[in-house]
Amino acid sequence: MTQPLLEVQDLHTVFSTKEGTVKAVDGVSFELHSGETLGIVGESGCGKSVTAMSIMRLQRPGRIVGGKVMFKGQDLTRISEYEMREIRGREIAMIFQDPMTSLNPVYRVGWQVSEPTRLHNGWDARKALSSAVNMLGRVGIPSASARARDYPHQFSGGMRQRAMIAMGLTTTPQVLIADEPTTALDVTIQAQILDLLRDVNREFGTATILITHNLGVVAGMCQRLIVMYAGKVVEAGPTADVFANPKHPYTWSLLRSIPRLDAERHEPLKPIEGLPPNLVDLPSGCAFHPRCVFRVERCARDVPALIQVGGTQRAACWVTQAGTELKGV
Amino acid sequence: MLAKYIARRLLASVVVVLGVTLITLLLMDRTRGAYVPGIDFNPSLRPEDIARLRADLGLDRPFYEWYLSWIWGVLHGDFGHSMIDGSTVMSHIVDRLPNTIELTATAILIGMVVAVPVGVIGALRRGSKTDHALTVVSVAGFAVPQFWMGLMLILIFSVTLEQHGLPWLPSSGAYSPFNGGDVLDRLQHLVLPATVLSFFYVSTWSRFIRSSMLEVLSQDYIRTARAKGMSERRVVYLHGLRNALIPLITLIGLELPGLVSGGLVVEVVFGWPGIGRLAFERALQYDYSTVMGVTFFATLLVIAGNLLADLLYGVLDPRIRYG
Amino acid sequence: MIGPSRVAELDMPAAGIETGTARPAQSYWNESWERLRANRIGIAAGILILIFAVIAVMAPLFSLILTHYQPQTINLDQTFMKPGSTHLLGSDELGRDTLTRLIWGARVSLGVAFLTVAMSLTLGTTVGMVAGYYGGWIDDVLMRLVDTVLAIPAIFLFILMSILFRPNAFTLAAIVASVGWGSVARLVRGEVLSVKQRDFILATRSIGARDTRLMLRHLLPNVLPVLIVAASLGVGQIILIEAALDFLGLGIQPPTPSWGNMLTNAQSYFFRSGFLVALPGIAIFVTVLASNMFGNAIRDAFDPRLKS
Amino acid sequence: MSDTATAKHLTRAWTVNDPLVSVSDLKVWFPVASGVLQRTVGHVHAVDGLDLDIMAGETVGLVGESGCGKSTLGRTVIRLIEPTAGTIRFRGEDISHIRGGHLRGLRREMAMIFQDPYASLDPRQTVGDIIGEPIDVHGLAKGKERQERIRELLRVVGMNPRFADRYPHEFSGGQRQRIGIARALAVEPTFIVCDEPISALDVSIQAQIINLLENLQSKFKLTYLFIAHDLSVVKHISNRIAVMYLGKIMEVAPAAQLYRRPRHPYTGSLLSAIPIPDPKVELRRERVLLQGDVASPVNPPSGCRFRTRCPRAREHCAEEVPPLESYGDEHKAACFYPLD
Repeated sequence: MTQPLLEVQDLHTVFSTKEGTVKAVDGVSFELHSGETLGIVGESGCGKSVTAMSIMRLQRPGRIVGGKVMFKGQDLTRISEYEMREIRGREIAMIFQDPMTSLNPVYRVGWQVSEPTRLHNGWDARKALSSAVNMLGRVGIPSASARARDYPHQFSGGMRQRAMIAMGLTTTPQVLIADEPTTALDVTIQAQILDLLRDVNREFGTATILITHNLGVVAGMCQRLIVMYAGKVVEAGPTADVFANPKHPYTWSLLRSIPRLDAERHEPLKPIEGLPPNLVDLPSGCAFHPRCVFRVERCARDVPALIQVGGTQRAACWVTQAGTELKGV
Repeated sequence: MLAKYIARRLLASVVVVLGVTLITLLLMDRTRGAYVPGIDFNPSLRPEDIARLRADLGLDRPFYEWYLSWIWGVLHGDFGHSMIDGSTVMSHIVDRLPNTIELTATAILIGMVVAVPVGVIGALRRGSKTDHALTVVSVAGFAVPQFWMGLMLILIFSVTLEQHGLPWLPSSGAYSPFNGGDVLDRLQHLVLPATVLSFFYVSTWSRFIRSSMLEVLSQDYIRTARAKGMSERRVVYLHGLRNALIPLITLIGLELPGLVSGGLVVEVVFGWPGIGRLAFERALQYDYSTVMGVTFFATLLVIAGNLLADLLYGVLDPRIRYG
Repeated sequence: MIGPSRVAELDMPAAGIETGTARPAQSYWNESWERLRANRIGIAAGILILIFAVIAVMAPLFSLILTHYQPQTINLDQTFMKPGSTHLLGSDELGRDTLTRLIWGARVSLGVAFLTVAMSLTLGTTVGMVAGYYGGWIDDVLMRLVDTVLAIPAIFLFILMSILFRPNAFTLAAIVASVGWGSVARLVRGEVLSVKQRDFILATRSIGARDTRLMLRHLLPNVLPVLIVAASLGVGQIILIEAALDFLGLGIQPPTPSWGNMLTNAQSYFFRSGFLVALPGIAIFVTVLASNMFGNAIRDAFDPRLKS
Repeated sequence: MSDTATAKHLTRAWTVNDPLVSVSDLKVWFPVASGVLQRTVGHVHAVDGLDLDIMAGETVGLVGESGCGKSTLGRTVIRLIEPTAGTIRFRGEDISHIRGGHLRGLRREMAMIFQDPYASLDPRQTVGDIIGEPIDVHGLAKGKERQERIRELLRVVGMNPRFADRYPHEFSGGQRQRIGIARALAVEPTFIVCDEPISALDVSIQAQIINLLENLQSKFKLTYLFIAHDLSVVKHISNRIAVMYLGKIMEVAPAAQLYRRPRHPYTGSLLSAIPIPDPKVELRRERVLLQGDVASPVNPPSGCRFRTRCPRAREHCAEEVPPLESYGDEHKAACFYPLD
């Protein structure tokens, strides 16, 4: 395989709280290849957003305490703040969950969308604006030159998210990080935005990291995915294989717990019992073991590493690493 | 529609103006008893003269009649004559108002120029020694009685300096600065009272900007700005400050009524010939018409201040629409 | 005021229920209290206010056993004394003991402040809550009234009312409160409007609760933190207002001592005795400072998000 | 929890075969004020001429995008919002405008579960007080009996009874939602409006709550109006589903049939927009992408409200409002050019 575009190696990010240190990202590693869409899946508080913010070094007040983020031969965790600013918005762009609050309410949309090129490419206001208008049109905003003069509150939620995407694309970045880009939107608008992200990936060849809690979104968008739980990657692999044959009990249980639109008969759901762990006070061993139906004695004692299980996947689970198949209980 | 919005606000204001003037008149009417304004200056008046005076001033009529005729006058631009010295109320107000505006505008200006950077620095260096020091100063600023601070400044900068033969600042005597005295003289008189007034504004506003700035810096669009690769300076001043300053507008708009009430103590301490002092002195003498005139203008100021603040808000914050 | 009793009520475990073993029940009030306790400056300010209040209440006792003077005892042989063994903090132009007068002045100044705050809060909370809860024309009428009260240049009202009532501590408090309730009403209304939006109000309505229950059991406790902060900051403000009124000759009339009129009176003797000017000024400054700092500390404790 | 047959003054000539809740031609309009005198210049047509029957013991799912009026409908049905026009019947009795004690009596029959488990519990009350409040309001129990009831309710929703003296903020979203459900059950209702009860919860918790709601339904013979924007959840839990768009019902059908054979183009595109957690299915699906955004509920489009985004719209759609037409077997859709 070719050299990955972005490589996260054993990343650790912590937050200091009154109750103690929270290891929000606890040894996360993954690779992103050019042109691909990688999904990061997990529930709220699993560390998926902090991982993304750490790549951009915007994780404040959290601190990166270990690991590397290799991008084009340099480690993003070591370069100066000035060098990092040159990467943000230029080489790696980011869009956020809530398009309602992610745009500055007091500046016109066109001005905000043209800001990255003015800043990074040194374009004058006119050139930057005309390129911004062009980009707004390409992401599907009708009569873009007129809408560029609007303020964000005059846009609907879907339109704002399109504007955010346009803002990210004006500098033709190599990586786009989309942090729950459709969570705040209605399903029909979500479908539009996902469609747009697919087009962006195809047209611009932008490698995308798609962070979401929605397994359906990942299934339709990503070639590969990683599943996170309590700050760690518990499973990683090609999307098709992970869905067809999950190698971590968390992934396995999650897939069985959500109702499917195409289910033929009404069967009771099989929920994951218990609660997501308290990050200040994690269970010993595998953090998922108290909720795991497959747990063995060792799970409470030792933390499993993320290693190859089966042909294409990696999983951090003592049970599957020992060769046991995950089957209905 | 902006015009409609203003019209609606003004309509609501009419009720407020009527309410305020009526309450003021009622209070004066209750307190006055049988006292006839101006009587102190003429001990030789005979009872029939007093009766004539009462009739002249309209004091023999019940208060509502007096009020209605006063309203009638105001609608025709006539605020009547002072009951003490007979000159028109308007001439008093025209005489005093510019002085008050000169003092307050200076204080507000100084207040803003100092408070904004102080507040921003406090927010950016939150928890640092600088922040703590600024906090202590501004919290102390709330706690000093204005008149006491005025007296202390006079003691130090006028009295003591003069005693030691050093250049000193005048403590009072700024009479009619628009006619007598040159610009330099006027500025000299302005320094002490403006300092006292602006000290209070700086204390209030810097705290306000600090917390408003902290709030803004935690917003999602600040994160967006950082993700675009902007320098921290650009993030703070271009994307943060404008949003943080918007709420300050309301606060300053609310300060306009301070022209009369808030500045009064300072005007008295420094013998500043402002409108607050005029109202204070005339209220003590039951000069109905002058007090009513000043009340009227003061209330208009309150209303104008609030309206202006809301309109400015709309200019600065595109989300606000008037309808 | 209302605070402590509510806290006690909420802290008590409901009868007949076993308490959890995992960790003790942490109420909102408990947590706020913990945060407040951690703020040493805030606690010190609170204790200082408490000490002043105790001194004010016990003024007669103090003048008997500590200073051995009455506040209005004139002794023309001992005018303008420096602080010393005869007069611990000196004496004024009529030979009255400064410390005694400061202690009795605390009674007036703090008394007026607490009384005013209590009155403004009671009236303002009622009006604000009714206006915010019912909305519609009731809100329109009440808020127009509040606008009017707030638009009156307060100083006229004070002037006219002090002439009308010849103020003692009680009437002075009533006069200041007659303006002060307006801003409390606005504050409470704004708070009620925002709490009203929250689903638990709808949930309470959905089970058939009456308006009074909603207001007293749900809105009031949720507005209370704001009120406590307003009360604490209000004490400081009102001490300043009262001092300013005394300075203008509209407040507490001599010979009854208040910090404000002591300060005003001392102006004339500026150069003969600096202590006479400094002491009441310091008393006012320290009390207002403490009240503001305590207010800020309470705000931080209740709303950690806004913590400074 | 067994004696559901306590004083019910509401029963008249109603039989179990009639709908428990029946809504006909319901309108809920909110005024939009403007101008110098704040005159009403228009209305938000949140619910605009809507008919819906809910049979005892069934779950009717209500889906639609944000702003379509589904929450307003739910709140109006249990009389938390005053209807502008139309009637709401409960057990055959017109409850559209009842007040006072009569309305309070009704509050024992109906309850609501809210979306946001953080906002729907008073942070200043203990869990016991929250669950006990309906009991106090209706004077259902006092003292020891009241405490026993609270503990029983906590047990029923799968929580430790010892939690009664804790405060809401000590609990996670899923636990809070259980507390909200216990509060709803405290009046022993027959009908519960569930307003997006799981959309604020973590994925791994959602199934717990869905299963709990299903268990409670069979245990206490509850009737649900289940509001959600997630069609897969609605399809799982509902017997019948009603699809709303801009204040009107576009289609109503038994759950399985709605998925298998949607008639209304809106339903069709809604179904195709929902991602299915299976790459094999997801990558092969055909999508009907809707253009643009939902129109304004202040000035809804003439004729069919969906026509501005509808791929099948023709001239006729702008001229006349399509009525709900039957496609057999409780399946109705309001479209002139339905999918086949």
